[in-house]
Formats: sequence, C-alpha cells, structure tokens
Amino acid sequence: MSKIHVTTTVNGEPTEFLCNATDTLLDVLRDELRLTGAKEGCGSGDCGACSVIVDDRLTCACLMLGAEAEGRRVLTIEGMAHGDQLHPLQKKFIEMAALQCGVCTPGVLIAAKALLDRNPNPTETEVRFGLAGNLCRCTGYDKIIRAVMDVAADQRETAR
Amino acid sequence: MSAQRYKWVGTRQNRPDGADKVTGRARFAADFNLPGELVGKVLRSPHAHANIRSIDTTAAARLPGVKAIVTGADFPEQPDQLLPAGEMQVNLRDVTRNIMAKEKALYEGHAVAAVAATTAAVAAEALSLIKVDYEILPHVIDVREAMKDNAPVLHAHMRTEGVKPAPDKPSNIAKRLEFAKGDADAGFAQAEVVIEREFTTEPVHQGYIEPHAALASASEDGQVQLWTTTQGHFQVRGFCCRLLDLETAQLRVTPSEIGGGFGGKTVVYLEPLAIRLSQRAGRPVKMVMSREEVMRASGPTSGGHVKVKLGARKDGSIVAADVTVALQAGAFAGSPVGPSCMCSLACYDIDNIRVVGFDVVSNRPKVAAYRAPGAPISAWAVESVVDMLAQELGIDPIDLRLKNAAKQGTKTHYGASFGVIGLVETLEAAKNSPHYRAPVKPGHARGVAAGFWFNVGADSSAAAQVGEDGTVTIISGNPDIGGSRASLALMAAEELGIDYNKVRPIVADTASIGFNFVTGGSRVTFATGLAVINATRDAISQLKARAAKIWEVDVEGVVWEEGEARPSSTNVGKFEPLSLAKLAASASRTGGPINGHAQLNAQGAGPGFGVHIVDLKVDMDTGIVTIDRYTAVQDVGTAIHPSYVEGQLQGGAVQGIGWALNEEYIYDKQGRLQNPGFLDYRMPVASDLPMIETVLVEVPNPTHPYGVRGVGEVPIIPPMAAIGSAIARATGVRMLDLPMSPPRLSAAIDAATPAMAAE
Amino acid sequence: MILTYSFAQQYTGGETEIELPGRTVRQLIRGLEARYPAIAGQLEGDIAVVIDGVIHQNAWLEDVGEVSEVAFIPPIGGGGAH
Amino acid sequence: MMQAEYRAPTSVDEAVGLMAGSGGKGRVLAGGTDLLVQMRAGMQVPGLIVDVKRIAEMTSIVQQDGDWRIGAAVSGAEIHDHAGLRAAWPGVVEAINLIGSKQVQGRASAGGNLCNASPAADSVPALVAAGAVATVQGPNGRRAVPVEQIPAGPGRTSLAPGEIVVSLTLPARPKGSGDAYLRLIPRTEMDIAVVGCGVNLTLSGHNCVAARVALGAVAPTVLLVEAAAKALIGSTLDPASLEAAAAACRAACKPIDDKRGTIVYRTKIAGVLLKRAVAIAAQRAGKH
Repeated sequence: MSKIHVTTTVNGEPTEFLCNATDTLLDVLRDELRLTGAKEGCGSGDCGACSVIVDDRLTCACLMLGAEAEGRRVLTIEGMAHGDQLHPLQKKFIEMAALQCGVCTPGVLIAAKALLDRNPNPTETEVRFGLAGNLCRCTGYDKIIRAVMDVAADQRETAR
Repeated sequence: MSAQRYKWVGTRQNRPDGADKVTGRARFAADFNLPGELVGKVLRSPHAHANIRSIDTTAAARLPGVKAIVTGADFPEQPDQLLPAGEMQVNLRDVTRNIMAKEKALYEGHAVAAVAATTAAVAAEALSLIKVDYEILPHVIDVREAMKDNAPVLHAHMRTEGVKPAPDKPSNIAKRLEFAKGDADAGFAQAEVVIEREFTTEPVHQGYIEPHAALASASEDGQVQLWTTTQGHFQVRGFCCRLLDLETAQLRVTPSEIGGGFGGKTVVYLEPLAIRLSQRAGRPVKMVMSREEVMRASGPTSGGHVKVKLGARKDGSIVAADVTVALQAGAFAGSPVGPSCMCSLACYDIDNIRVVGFDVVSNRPKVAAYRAPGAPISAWAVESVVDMLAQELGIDPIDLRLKNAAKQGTKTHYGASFGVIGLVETLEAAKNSPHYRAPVKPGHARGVAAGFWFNVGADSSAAAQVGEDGTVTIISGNPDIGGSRASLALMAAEELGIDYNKVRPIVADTASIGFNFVTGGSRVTFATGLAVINATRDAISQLKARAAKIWEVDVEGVVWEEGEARPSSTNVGKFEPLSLAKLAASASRTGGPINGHAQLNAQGAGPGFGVHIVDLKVDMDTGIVTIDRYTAVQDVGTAIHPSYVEGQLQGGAVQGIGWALNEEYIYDKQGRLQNPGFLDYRMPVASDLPMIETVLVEVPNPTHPYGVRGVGEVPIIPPMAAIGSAIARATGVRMLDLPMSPPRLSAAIDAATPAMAAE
Repeated sequence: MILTYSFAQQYTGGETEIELPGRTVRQLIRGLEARYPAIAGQLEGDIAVVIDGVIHQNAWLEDVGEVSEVAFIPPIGGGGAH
Repeated sequence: MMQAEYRAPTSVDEAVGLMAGSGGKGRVLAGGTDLLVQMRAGMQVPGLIVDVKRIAEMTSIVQQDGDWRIGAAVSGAEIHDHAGLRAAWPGVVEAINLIGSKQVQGRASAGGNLCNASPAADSVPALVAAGAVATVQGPNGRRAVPVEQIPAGPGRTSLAPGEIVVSLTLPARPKGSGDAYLRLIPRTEMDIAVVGCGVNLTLSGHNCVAARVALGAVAPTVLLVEAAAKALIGSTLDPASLEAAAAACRAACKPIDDKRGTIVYRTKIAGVLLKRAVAIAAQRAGKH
C-alpha cells in the first residue's frame, strides 16, 4: 500500500508529509516532522501530553490520524511563541515555577492556551476542569492553576 | 519564611532550563534519534508465573527487517551479590533475571525476548512470531497469601534470612527484621488505653508521565553510547557494565531531560537490552515503553500489611508500641521494609517498642523506589492509630503528637539518636497555620498526620568552570527533575558573589564529570549542592591566588567579596579590586584556566519531618471524598529556591492523595493486571484538588553550609492517614484498607450504618 | 556501639549496646569482630552508620569522637522526590 | 503485513459504498477517540478506515419542526458551543460533554459513542431517555432506529454489514419538559462511568405526565427502565414515588464486578443517581 500524501498547515507553515493510514498525528509530528515537543505519555488520550490545537479545537495528537490533518491548521507547542517572544503563558510558567520535570508542560500550555482563547475570564474551577485532561505528576497542579489564572488576570488588565 | 540572609539563596529565580521546557525544545529520552537507528521491542510474559521450557526465534529471525533478537541466554549469569540502587540494595542475580527472564517468568509483563527491526511494525510482527513454550505454574499475588506455608514458591533457593534456626525449606519470605527498644510487653502493661488495628495498602506506581526509553549505539571496537531517561546515569552505567561485561570507560551514558522518576527510574529495564541489541545488529537501537509496559513491567512500590498496637496513659503519653510490617517486594527480594520499619515510629519518643518486618516476594513486577520508600505504608497505619488514640482520649491530634514528639537526643527504635530536628517546630507551625486555626466548615471534617524521612547524602562530584568573560559553568552529574539546576546555580552564585544569570548549570554525561549517586532520597540539593559549593570555593581559592600573584602579595592577603578579589586590609596594600571577569580575562597570563573541582561522600543529611492537614467532605450516599482544603507543613532546613521547595511539598502531597483515594493495582484471577493505563489507574487530575497550601519551617541542618535538608520525600508520607482520619471524623468509619475509593468507602459506611444500606 | 535487634540476635547473643574503643568506624568494627567472630564481614556491605545522630553511608574511615554513639542500621536511600 | 487504507468520502452514499465494499474490514472513523485506542491495543485491525468527518450531513446540527438532528460525527465541543441545542436538551448535551477530557471533546462524537457500544457510554443513557432516534443508512437504504436498539452487547451493535449511523434525532417535546444526566466516577474527570443515569420528564403543574429513564454501566447494554418511568408518571415526584423509581432502577441492574465497581455498589448508585437526576430534570422542567 502506498503512503498517503497530506497537505496541511503546521504552526502557520504550509507543510506536506507522507504517512500510513494508521499513523497518528503524533507519530507524524514526532517522527516525520521532527516536532518532538508533543510527548507520548500514554497513547490513549488519557494524559494530554500530546495536546495540539487543530482548527481551533484542542485535541490529543495521539487520538487523530495523520491523514485527518489534510487541509487543517495544526498548532503545536513549537508554534506557541512568536519569534523570540514567549507566549505570556510560557513566560508565566517559568516565573511561577509551574513546572518541575517539564514533560507534561507542552501539553499543559497548549491546553491552557485553548482554554484562555475561549474563556479569558475563567474561575479556578473552570481552569481545573479545563486542564483535567492533562496529567501532571510533579506539581500537584497548584502552581499551574495559579499561573493560568494570573495570565488571565494580566490579559484582562491589558485589555482594559 | 526566613528573613533575607543571602543575596541569592532563598530567592525565586527563573530556572535555567525553563525556556527549553516551555517551548518543547527540551529533549526527553524518546526525543533522541540517530541515523540508521532500529526500533527495539520487548516480548513479555502473558503469565504471572511459568517455567520457560524453550524459546524459538527462528521464524522471527527470518522476517525481513529483523536485525537482532535477544533472550535471557544473551545475558551472562550473575553472582548472588548486592549493589546499591537508588534506595534499596539489589541483587545482580535478580537484576539480570528482571531485565530478561531466564528459567522462569515471574510476573505478567516479565520480559522474555527482545527484537530490533527496521520499523515498529516489523518489530511487532517479529514478536508475534517468537514461540515461547511456557509451563504455567500456580501464582500468588497477595502478600499475606504469599507468606503462607502452602503458597506457590517463586524461588526454590530462597530461605528466610534473619530467623533462627536457619530454615531448610524455601519460602517467599526473603527476610525477617526486628527492631526493639525497651520492653514492649512491660510497656503495654502500664498502658491505660491500648488500640490495635491491621491495615493494608495496595501497590502504587510512581506514575511519571514520561515512559522509560533508551537509545543505544554500540561500535565495533567495543565502545558504547547510551542516551536514557534516568535518575542516575552513573548507576545505569554501573548496571549495564556488570550485566553486559563492559568496562565502565567503554560505556558513556548521557541522561536526557527526565520526565519524572520519583524513584522509579533508579534501576534499569530497557538499557541493557538496547545495548545488547545494538551490539548484535551493529546499528543504533531505540526502545520506548508503552504506558501499558510501564505499568506491567516497571516497579511500583510495595503493597503492604501492617499491624499496629499502641498503648498510652490517659494523659496522652504513648508508652508502648508494637508494629509488624509485611511488604511485597514483587518477584524478587528487596522491598523497602527496612526504612518502612525504621520510619514507622520515628516521629515519637516512646520507651518501649517492638517493630518486626518481612520482605515478601510474589508474582508482581519487582518494586522500585517511590518517594520515601516504605515509609508511607507504615505511617498510614501508625498515624491512623495515633489519631484513634487522640479521639479516644479526647486530645487534639496535634497536641497528642507534641506531647510525644521526637526531639534532639531522642533515641529511636533502630538505635540512632536524633541530632537537630524540627518536628516540634513543624507541629507548632501546623497548629498555628491559617488552616488549622480556621474552623472546620459545616459538613466537613479535618484530619492531621505526620511523617518522617531520613534523607541521604552519598557520592557527588561537581566542577565550576570559569569562562574567559567571568561567567561560570557549574557541572554536576545528577539528572535534574524538579529544578535542582536552579538550586545549584543559586548556591554557586551566592558563593561567587556574582549574578545568578552569570552562572550556567549543566548536567554532564558519565564521561564528563566524576561519579554521582542517583538523584533520589532527596539528596541532590544537599549532597551535590555541597559538591558545587566546594567546587566553587576551589575556584575562588584559585582566583584569590591569581589576584595575589598580580598584586605580588601573599594569598592570605586576598579576600573574595561580592564577586571580586580585594585586599584583606589596608596593610596588604592599596589595590583596585579584581573582579571575576577581570581575573578570568587574564587567566592565561596568570597560570592558565581557572576551574574548580570537588568530589565527596556527603554525610549528615538532616532528617525531615512534615505535618499535613486536610479538610474534606464525604458524600455519604456514594462514598465520594472531596478535598476542600489541604496544607503541608514541613521542616525544610533552608529553602534554597522556595518555589521548588513548595512544589515538592505540593507534588508529594498530591501523590499521597492519589494513593489514599484511588490508586491501586487490580489483578484478575490469572494474576494479570487489569488497569495498566491512566484511564483506570486513577492518578489525581487538576479538578480533583484544591490549592495545596504550604508552610515552610526552617530549622537549618547544621551539617550543611546553608542548612539544607532534603525535602522531596516527606510530603508523600502523611496524606493517607490525614485523609483517613478526616474520613473517620466525617463518617464515624475508620478505614483500614487503601485506597479509600468510593466503592470501598461506601461499603464501609453501609456496613457501619445498616439502615442506610437498606435504603 | 549500637546494633539493631535482629542483628544482635544473630551475631552478639542479643547484645544491642556494646562499648568499644576506637577512633574510626573501621577500628570499631575490628573490635567488634574480635569480640564476636561470627559478625566478621557483616558490617561492611549492606549497612548504614549513624554517628551521634548523623547518618553516614559507606563511612568506613569516618572519625568517631571520644564518647560517640555509633549505630549500624539497614541502608537507606530514597525514592527520588521528583 | 497488510497496511490499512484511509478514505475520507464527502457523501453518505459514498461512505456506505466503501463500507459495503470492504468485506467487513471497514471501520467508520468519526471522532476516533475509541477506534484509535482500540487499533493501538490491537483490538481492531481495520483494512479500511472511512473518515466521515468530511460529510456535511454527518457534521452538522439542524433544527427542523422542533426536532433536533445531530450529525453522528459532530464533536462534543461543537455540541457544547451550540446554544440552541444546549437550551433545548441540556441533559443530552451535558452527557455528551462528559465523554473524556477537553481534548477528547474536540474529537469525540455522539454517533461514535453510540456505535462503540460500550455499556458505560455517557451519551447513550441521555439519548435513550430523550427518545432519540438514529438515522441509519446501509446498502438497502435508510431506516430510523430508536437509539436503545443500536447497542447489542459490549462492543457489538445491531447494525447490518455496511450500515452506518448518519445522525441522531431528538424529538420535539412539550413545554414543561426537562432532562438530566448524571454519572458516578471515582475522580471528577477522565473516568469511565461506574453508573450513568439519564432522565427525561414532562411536568404538568406538579404532576409528572411523561418520563423516560435510562441507566448505563449496569448491564451489557444501556437499559431503558420503563418500571422506573412508570413509578414517576402520575406522581408529584414525591419521596415515595422517587423511592419506588429508585427501587425499580436497582431491580433493573444486572451489573458485573470489575475494576470500576462492584455489583453491590453499582446497584446502590443506580438508585442514588436516579433521585438526583430526577431532581435536576424536574427543576429544568419548571418545578419549583
């Protein structure tokens, strides 16, 4: 069986790749496109370490086939900063020590961005449920939740 | 928080690896690739206990794309000899069998063969073509079942150590330990209240999000390179060299960024297999475990059975204690039963103590270290009974602990006496915390528990290399999991008197720095920190010598202050201070490069104590527990980077909350794990939790220049008993078995209140 | 010099607290071995030493004070906190 | 080793043709949140993957004559964002939105949840209680099937070879109606239901005049519990009627002991959830 040719957009860049029908988007990102920021923690959608945003919807790259990316827009952690400017969430995570080992961090940041893009004024409960699909074993989530709430508050302040 | 004593130590600086980790640039083990690499996969036993009669790999070997196959026969037999591994001692004879079964498969998931092939699909197909002839044997999973006389025996050669006369029959009990102080029986005779209960815990997994992964490249000349995710690349080197007959100088191990370990990455699984496959295939081999493999084949911590009997006077003084701890070691001997026994009663000054421990094998994956190995299991039981005493005697649970608290000079049941410790200060801080002073909300209940861990020191090496512009690279050899690079850089900046951002800490491979013991036991900030301080001081003494040369004065006439060499007094002469940058720039003319080194076996890691407070409510209809408020109080010695210290307390507490409420290994009748994934191995998610408040108590460790105590282990110890005690106070039901999951708690509530069950 | 209960049961006839002269841990161990030959070799591997409340690992040559409490306990490590 | 083929048809007819021609090796890919996990575990080895997310009818939400037709492949996140549907059928929308995390919601669909035929599927009890009807198309044309008739057992459906579920229709209902879905999970998220309970009822004044009750995870398929509905209909949802309905739920349970719960626990919880779900549905129906 010949491979499938897929034309898509990854982090704003027109991108083409070849994949097998059963290759997941995560396989393609990591092995074909060498974008290893999305991590495979479980391969079953239970940890969120491979979170990406596809056409403005948060998803796990392990729960989507590479072939399904045809004509879509994919955002990975590698596309979150603008040039040499970190996204406010990225900056805040460093400042507030919202990571320890850092392996869940790319997924958490993508999920947090997806959350704030839709809900700029979340309650703590909304942040907690918004990030419930992202397992973190190091931090107990406390500093992650605080960092996301803090960025939301900063952005509201700037918007005023 | 202590007043500002230092310029950098105690401040919250950005971590040096922060930008890489928030952008996806940081490379974890599975992110490494080499040209021409093959994919390695492991065939695992579907049986909990079986003799391996034969393994036929001929069909698999014929499959196009298969480049190498190894089985137990490819790894040399090893002596019955102990080596330290993170926390526990491991037996080489067992280690070689754990990485790859020889005569027997001892648990479901036990590796029996491994393949290297051109693609993952070919490797998977090759595994399906390997024929293993198993003779299925009766198996045993539960620790108490495994201790019975008629239990299936895992190891025919195993005789229980520590009993007299030495047994002549094989047993699953590898070892019996006993600790005693005073006379327990006499102590109970003085007691006015005696409470005795039996508790159990299930094995729980460390739950690191990054699965084990390794990339090996063996050359034809015998040299090997290995990239892996580990808490100790020097241990990996040591293990692999022993298991594969390599010389240490031939094997260079580079640690990747590590995606969590918690003790579980102090041993080897894939690494020796990847090297052997690479040697056989002549190409690099990359191996990555699936989550299912992580759950089935890598070490959880022990499940246990703990019997506790405490006797007290009516005034609350505990006069006698009797504790028996039986821990599952998994398929090979070596559970953390020693530390479990020693920690069980370490928070208390009790005159009459007996503690007995058993190390028991069963058909489960071999346990690995997990945060304060063994301590949470015995503490769950002891702290629960202490709370029952408090209830029985009508004494506040913190006051009861204060009355019996271990202090400097208290002699423990394992023989040692405590030096400077901060348990009393920690209990008092808990009592004065905003949380404990706040009233318990209606419908909620509060629980409290304490915990103790020794903390360790051990071998560390470090170097401080001064660059031509006066910036400094700090080289250490401990994988940084929780921000230790930041702590090391803070201490180096403090010593050097230069800006934190002028110090760059890196973690070097095994060929680039001297030996370092594992990142574990909460030792890095303490022991490797000491090595970094000494390496930095070595560099400073060289800097002072260069200044002395330049000034043509005795070196005693030079002091190092605020990042520059200064004359120690006006008697020395009037010289412009020489900054680090200036001295660095002229280094070549004054004697060559300036590099500091230090290596040591750090002794005197200060013991740590913690007290946790939890408020929760119980849905009486469903048994669901909701944590409403949580506070972790701990003596941390000195918090070098307070944010990461808080992070240790918060993360440890939440792992304990998971252990308390939902995490467990569930086996079917065939001894097969039923929940080998994050869906049904239920670790806490963000929405399960409140903020985790922290109170950092600082009773400096007198054996460290900045007073550091290890902080990472203690916080996983108190949560189970704190939550169990709050549940007892909320429902009137004292839970004895972990986890206190909704079905179990509901059943216990219904059993205690038959009227509700009938409803 | 202090031995754990089970150790003492096996090698010293139950004696857990023993007074011995010596200025390093190794000298103490030699003294103990002279008194209890069965203990030879048992205190060198799988064990930690607590000198006046401070835990030492592999502390064979560690100095011991004039009046010190030296306890031999099972080895301790740690799980790793991260 | 056979590599699977991937196709993304743009019409239902084309999709049905592909499925019918796949010799039983075809699998429909809607959200994929079950299929991909099963493929990874080796439980599914499809020869042909038919991605239905490029078919307009299967990816749209339409209101027609008071009925709501939800394309079988519409993701939970899109359903969540549909204010009209959320107002009309809050219980159904909540149930669909309980399937997995936010990440899973970005993909998972009600059609996939139904056809995966898990007894614990969150959306199914709510759909059954709602009286939802599935539009099924196969080589022999279209037919309408009540949702409760689609699952045939764990992992099995009553669909004929080549048939696919195109959409789910929620029928118009009178004023004074409300629905609710509750499930019990050990954590607050990311778990499979230990028990799920969907309730849909209509009130006239204080009286319950119509009711449907469905339970998940207590039998090989989602159960429509008519006895429980009967106990509610004609009552004022007074404690005795609620207890009778809860008892009917408990009596209907035929659960198993497994890693997620015990027989005793599931049976008990079925009654607890019934009462709680009725309270929410009644409030939504306008009960004060």
